[in-house]
Order: sequence, then C-alpha cells, then structure tokens
Amino acid sequence: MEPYEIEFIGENRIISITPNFTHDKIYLICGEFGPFRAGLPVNVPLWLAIMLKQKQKCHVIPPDWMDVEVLENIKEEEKRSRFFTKMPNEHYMVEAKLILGSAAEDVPNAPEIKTIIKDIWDIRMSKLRTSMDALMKTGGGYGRLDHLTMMEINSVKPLLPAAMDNLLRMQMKTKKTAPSLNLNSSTFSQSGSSQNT
Amino acid sequence: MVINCQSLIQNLKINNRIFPKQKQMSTENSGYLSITDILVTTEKVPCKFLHDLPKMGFLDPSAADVDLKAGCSVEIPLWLAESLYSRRPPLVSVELPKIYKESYREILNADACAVDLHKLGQHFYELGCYVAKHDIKSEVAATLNNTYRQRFRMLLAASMSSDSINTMQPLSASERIQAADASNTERSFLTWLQRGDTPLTTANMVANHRKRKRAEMEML
Amino acid sequence: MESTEELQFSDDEEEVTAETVLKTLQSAWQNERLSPEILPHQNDMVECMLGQIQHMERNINKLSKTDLRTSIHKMEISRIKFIICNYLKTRLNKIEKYCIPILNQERQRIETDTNYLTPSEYKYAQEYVLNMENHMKNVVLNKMPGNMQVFEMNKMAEHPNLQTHVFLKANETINGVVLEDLTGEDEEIDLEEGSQHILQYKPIADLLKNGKVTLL
Amino acid sequence: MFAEKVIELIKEVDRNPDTIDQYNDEKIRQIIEEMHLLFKLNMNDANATTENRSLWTTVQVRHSALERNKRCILAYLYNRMKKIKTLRWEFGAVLPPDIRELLSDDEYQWFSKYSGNLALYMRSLGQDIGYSGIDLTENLKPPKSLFIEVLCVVDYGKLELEDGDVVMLKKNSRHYLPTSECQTLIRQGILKQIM
Repeated sequence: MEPYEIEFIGENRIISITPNFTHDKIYLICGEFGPFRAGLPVNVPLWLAIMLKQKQKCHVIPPDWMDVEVLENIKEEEKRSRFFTKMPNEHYMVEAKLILGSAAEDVPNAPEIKTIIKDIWDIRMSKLRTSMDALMKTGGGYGRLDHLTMMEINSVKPLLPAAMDNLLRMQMKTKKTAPSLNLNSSTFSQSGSSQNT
Repeated sequence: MVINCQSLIQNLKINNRIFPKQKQMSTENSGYLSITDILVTTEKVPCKFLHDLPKMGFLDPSAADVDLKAGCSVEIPLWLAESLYSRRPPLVSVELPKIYKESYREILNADACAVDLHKLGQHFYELGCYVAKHDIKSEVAATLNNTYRQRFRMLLAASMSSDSINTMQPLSASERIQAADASNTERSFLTWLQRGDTPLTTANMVANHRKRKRAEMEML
Repeated sequence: MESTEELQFSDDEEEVTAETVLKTLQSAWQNERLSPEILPHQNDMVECMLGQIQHMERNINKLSKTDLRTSIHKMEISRIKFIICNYLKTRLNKIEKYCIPILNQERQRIETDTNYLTPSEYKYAQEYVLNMENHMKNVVLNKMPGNMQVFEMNKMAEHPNLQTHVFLKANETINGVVLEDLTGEDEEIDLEEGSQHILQYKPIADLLKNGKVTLL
Repeated sequence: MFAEKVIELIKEVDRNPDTIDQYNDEKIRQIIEEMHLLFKLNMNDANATTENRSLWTTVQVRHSALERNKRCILAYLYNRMKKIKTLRWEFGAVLPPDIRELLSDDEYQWFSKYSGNLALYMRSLGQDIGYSGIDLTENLKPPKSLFIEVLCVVDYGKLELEDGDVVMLKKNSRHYLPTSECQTLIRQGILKQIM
C-alpha cells in the first residue's frame, strides 16, 4: 500500500475539536457527530477535523500523547527496550503529520513535538532493520511483530516479505525430493506415434 | 430510513461459515510466460553429451563436424540442457557453472558480501536453483541460502542509501530489483511525510510516452 | 437527512447499521488489497453502500450550496467511492492475472453455492480468458507448425503465490496454527488476540476468510 | 544456435517496461519461419529413424527448440497484452493516434474487446439499485479536498461541469475545479495539479 492509503485509513480515527460554530447533529454514514456548540469540545473523525480546520471552523485539541513530556518518556523507553514499545496510538505518525501539518498553532511546542516524533520513528525503524537482518540470518520463515503500527509495517514492504518468499522459494526449488522443474516436459509425439529411444 | 437489504444479513453470516478447503497448487507458478525466467534459462551451462547427435555439430562452435559425438562437452542454454537432461535416459549430464563450484562456494560461504554478483552471476540465485540438482554433494542449495541471508544486509543498505549507484553495483539482477523496490518505499514515505498532500499526477504510461516522444522530437 | 438509523430485517434479530456495513467494507478492501488470492466477494456490502451514497446525494441536492453539511457529506461520499472503486479494481486485477485458475475453482464453487466472484465478475473473467485465447490463436498459434498450435491452458495459467509471507493481526485468540517447515518439522503457534505476525499466507487463508485475522 | 532470434523480442519487452514498442511483425514472421523449418527437418528425420536410431535424439533436440520458440513468442504477446491493458486504464477507450499505431491490427482488436468487456462490467455495477454503472478509472486516490487548483497543459476546449457551468480549458490557463471532475484529465496529462 502507499503511505497516503495508510493515511486514509488513519483518518477514520476520532479526535476532539472545539468548533467556533453551532450546528445540530450531523448524520454521516460513518456515524453521527455533534451537536456542535461554539467553544465546546466535540468528537469527530480526523478527516473531518482537518477539513473544518482548513475552513477555519475549529481548533484541534491535541491528543493527550501529543505532549513533549509524554513523548520524551516514550522515546527513552523505546531506546531502552529491546522490543517495540506500545505506541499511544496505532496511527501516531498519520495523526501527527496531519495535525501538525494543518493545525500546528493549536499544538503547544509543535516544532519540538515534530522532532521527537521523528526521532521515535527513526529509533523504531532502526530497531526494525536490525530485527529484519536477525530474522533473515536465522533463516526464519516466521516473525512476531507486536506493537508495530501499520505505517511502520508498510515501510518494510515489499523488502521483508519478498526476502522471506525468496528464501522459501529457493528451499522449495532445491529440495531433493521435489520433482525437477521441466521446462519442456511434454513428450514428443507426432501423428499419433509416441515412440522413444 | 430503513434499508431493505435482506441479503446483507446472509452476507454477514457468510463470514462465520467455514469455507471449504480448496485444492491449490502447492508450487510456485510455472512461470511459463515469465520474462525473467526466460532470460534466466537463456544462460549457458556446460554439458556433456551422453549420446551421439547427428546433424547437431553446430552446437559446438569449436568442432567442424556435422554430427555431435557422445562424450563431447559443450556450453548450451539452460532451457535446452534442462530439456535434454529430463529425457529418460538423460541425453546430457550438466556440470556446474564455475560460480557454483567448490572454490567459489568457499568464498561465498566465508563472506558473501565481498562477491560482485553483478559481474559473476547476474542470475546467481535463479540459475542456482536450476543447477543445484546436478550437484552430487548438494552443497549448492545451502550456499544459495546462506549467500542470500548474508547479503540481505546489502539490500537493507542499498535501500537506505542516497548513493544508489555504488551500493547497487555488486548486486545481482534480482537483488537490484529488490533494493530498488525498497528504496522506492523509503522515498514514497519521505515524500508523504514532507509534503502536505500527494498531488494527483499523470498516469505512468502516459507520462513515459510523452517523454519518449519529446526525446524523439529532439533527436530529429 | 438521516442515514445512520438502523437497517431492519424482518426475519432476524440482528441489526446492521450503515456504519457497520462501511466498517465491514473497509476491512474487506484492506484484506483484498493485501491478500495474494481473490477473497469471497462482498457484493451486498458494496450495493448497500452505493444505495447509501445515492440517498445521500439526493439529499445534498436539497441543501443550499453554502450549507456546511454539503461539503462534509460530499467529502464522505468521495471517501466511500474511493474504497468501492479501489476494492473492485483490486479484485479485477486479480481476476485478470489469475483468470485461468480462478475460473476453474469458481466452477466448482458455484456448484456448492460458495462462489467468490459476483455474477458480473464471473462473466468478465470468462470473456477475458476467451479473448486472450482467441488473440493468441489468431496472431501466432494458428500460424505455427501442426503440433505447436495448441493453446495449453495449464501452462498459460498464472497462480497466486499462496506461500507468500503476509503481515497480520489476530482479531481473536487462535490456537494451533501450523506453520509448515520444509524439513518436515512443522511448528505450531498460537495467535493471541491483538498480536501481530509475519507468516505464510496459506495456513491463515481460512482464518482470514472467517474474519479471525486482518491483514496489515 | 536455436531460438536466439526470439530472445531479441524478449529483451525488447524487458528493456522498456514503462512504454510499449512498435509490434515487431517482421521478427515474429521470421521466428515462425524458423519453427516451420525445424518442424520440416524433424518430419524428415523422424521418418528416417528406422535406419538411424540416434536421429531420434536429434528430433528431440529440435522439438525442444520448437517448444522454446513457442513459449517465448507467447510470452512476448502476453506481456504486450498487459501493457495494452494499462493503456486502456490510463488513456481511456480512445487511444491517441501515435499510440494506436504501435499496436498491430490484431492487438488493436484485442484492445477493443478488452475495453468493451471492461465497459460492460463497469456498467453492471450497482445496476440492481438503479445506478447506471461506476467508472473504475476514477477515484484512484483517496480524496484530500473537494476542489483543487489545476494548470491546463494543452488546448483542450470546453469542459462541462456537473452543475452545468462550462469551463474553457486553454493552454496555460489556471482553474479551480471539483477534484472529482478533473481526475481523469490529470491522469491523461491534460491538466496538472498545482500544489
């Protein structure tokens, strides 16, 4: 999948906004949202929040985890742990990119937050590359990847699954018991005769 | 609003139904129409003919005879070698190309990353899979496996590097494709991250034909 | 303009909202995109969503152009249209690529009423194979020497690689998934609810079709 | 050596994966000629195998070459078919003349049949609930905004929008248009999105 498709999936997440307008409930196919009261927080899907923000109809309320202290802790924990830590949000990268991209002024310390999130991403990706190399070295055909987010998983495609496929294919093709691959396995026959030497 | 889609429920139920186990081919697709497999099987391998082949002297460029005699060694394309080997009894015995022989296997097993597969074996893995069965000691299979696993870190490095020419240089044809795919993934992630929005773009073939047309016009 | 009211069914207690249908369709799309083989169709979900869109579009026309809701509804419709188009197109790509084995299996599945393709998709696949065969015969095969003229269906068939490795998340705990090993030492693993794995597609194909795992 | 000419065809396909070349009528003809020659030689030698049994081996070698030629020609055709399908999705049902002439007459006929089958399928979508079909060549990317700014790259002419407005698309003119109504023109390289 492409990153913008993962973003599309992540855009369904619900976040809070403070609208600057008043409106009754809006009935969408994906659920009902509102009522909207100017100044009062309300939950909407991320795509709608961004859309309203672009129309200057709301402030985005940053999710709890979008905070320097919280993120610094996550970053330290990620550095310390051999494993992948559980992220506060399974689309953290998408949410960060969209909110910091369209509503940076609603997020205190936005530039720092941006940097820390990218740091966390880089630490996790480097860990992921090390794990991939280890997995291939042991010749594994199976791996467990708890807590990796969809965007992170996507960033090792097609490399990791293709490499595992290649190893397996080579093993299958060179297996002694396997019948040899005949390119032209049909036997020659002509006008009904099928004699052979 | 009440929507009457009766069948919807049935469909939700289908999700809980156990689907019948299907019979599936367990092997990879034969690759009959695969361009890659065709190119791999064009590579030449040394063979020893076990029977006389009247009128086939031209297969051996070093001999002037009309006929090819049993016992002579000739390099022939893999597709022909495979076909002649699969006859009962086999018409040829296939020998290992040098990259799969013991001296190279030792080098590969010691440090696979030091070997320039671009120079020594464009289709190292693919060709290796075909010729592995001709190795009596069956060490080729292990070498292929081992080489690929060792060299995986070269793919990782190539996919991360901005200096693609140098890191790609020693890779085999299929390794290059994997490294290029991986670096595309990396690039499209970075583009996504840096740009606010991904613009709608001209379709690939449309753009490439335009480019080619422009290049042709400029040449005139 | 209400569309999220519960859809009601006379013969069943189950209630399905448009929201649920959309979620089901979305995960069908995701799984279809990520699985090597074609999955059972979800035509009822697609049609139900198309009906919702139609209904919504009619209502939008009643709103004034400046009404805030107009652009919000239009955006949501665009999003759902993207899912539907991409989902159907993904299926079409697989149907074309693996047309020969898909048609062979589908013929058996139709007999047991467990078809994977919609009637339109089935018709499309049949016509597609026929056109391919005719083209190859007309252009080259018929001009080849006698015994070379046959269109060899089995050789021409391209098969999905069911041994390919996929990423997945377990929607519920599943015990005893058997991972085949070529050395003959099969390994059994448990997939705990919420856990994520990379493994071969084949042993989890049925779990995917039963909604027990989601591809990532 | 056998079946060498056909490899030139295969390399042709391999070289330019993102464009389609002129159909190589002449080479196909030559390869089929080679096949007929091999076949004739085999017929003669097969009849002579009673006197010289080792000729049978020679027959088998030629037979392999025949199979190889067949496989490669079919792979050439098949890979072109894949590209022709892409043409349908990217350019639409009407091909620009300079692209059209890269296809053989038979290929163009196949293109028309493919296009017709696809149109039939797309028209069937949603028919049961009163739709007149869905165009799957649209909505290729997730929507980000309802309107986008575009630059017109060629003199295209009038474009009538769903709401009845008519826009004149002239080279280098800029427009603010509904995303859903200019996606196809962007794909076809007529409009370019301005970011």
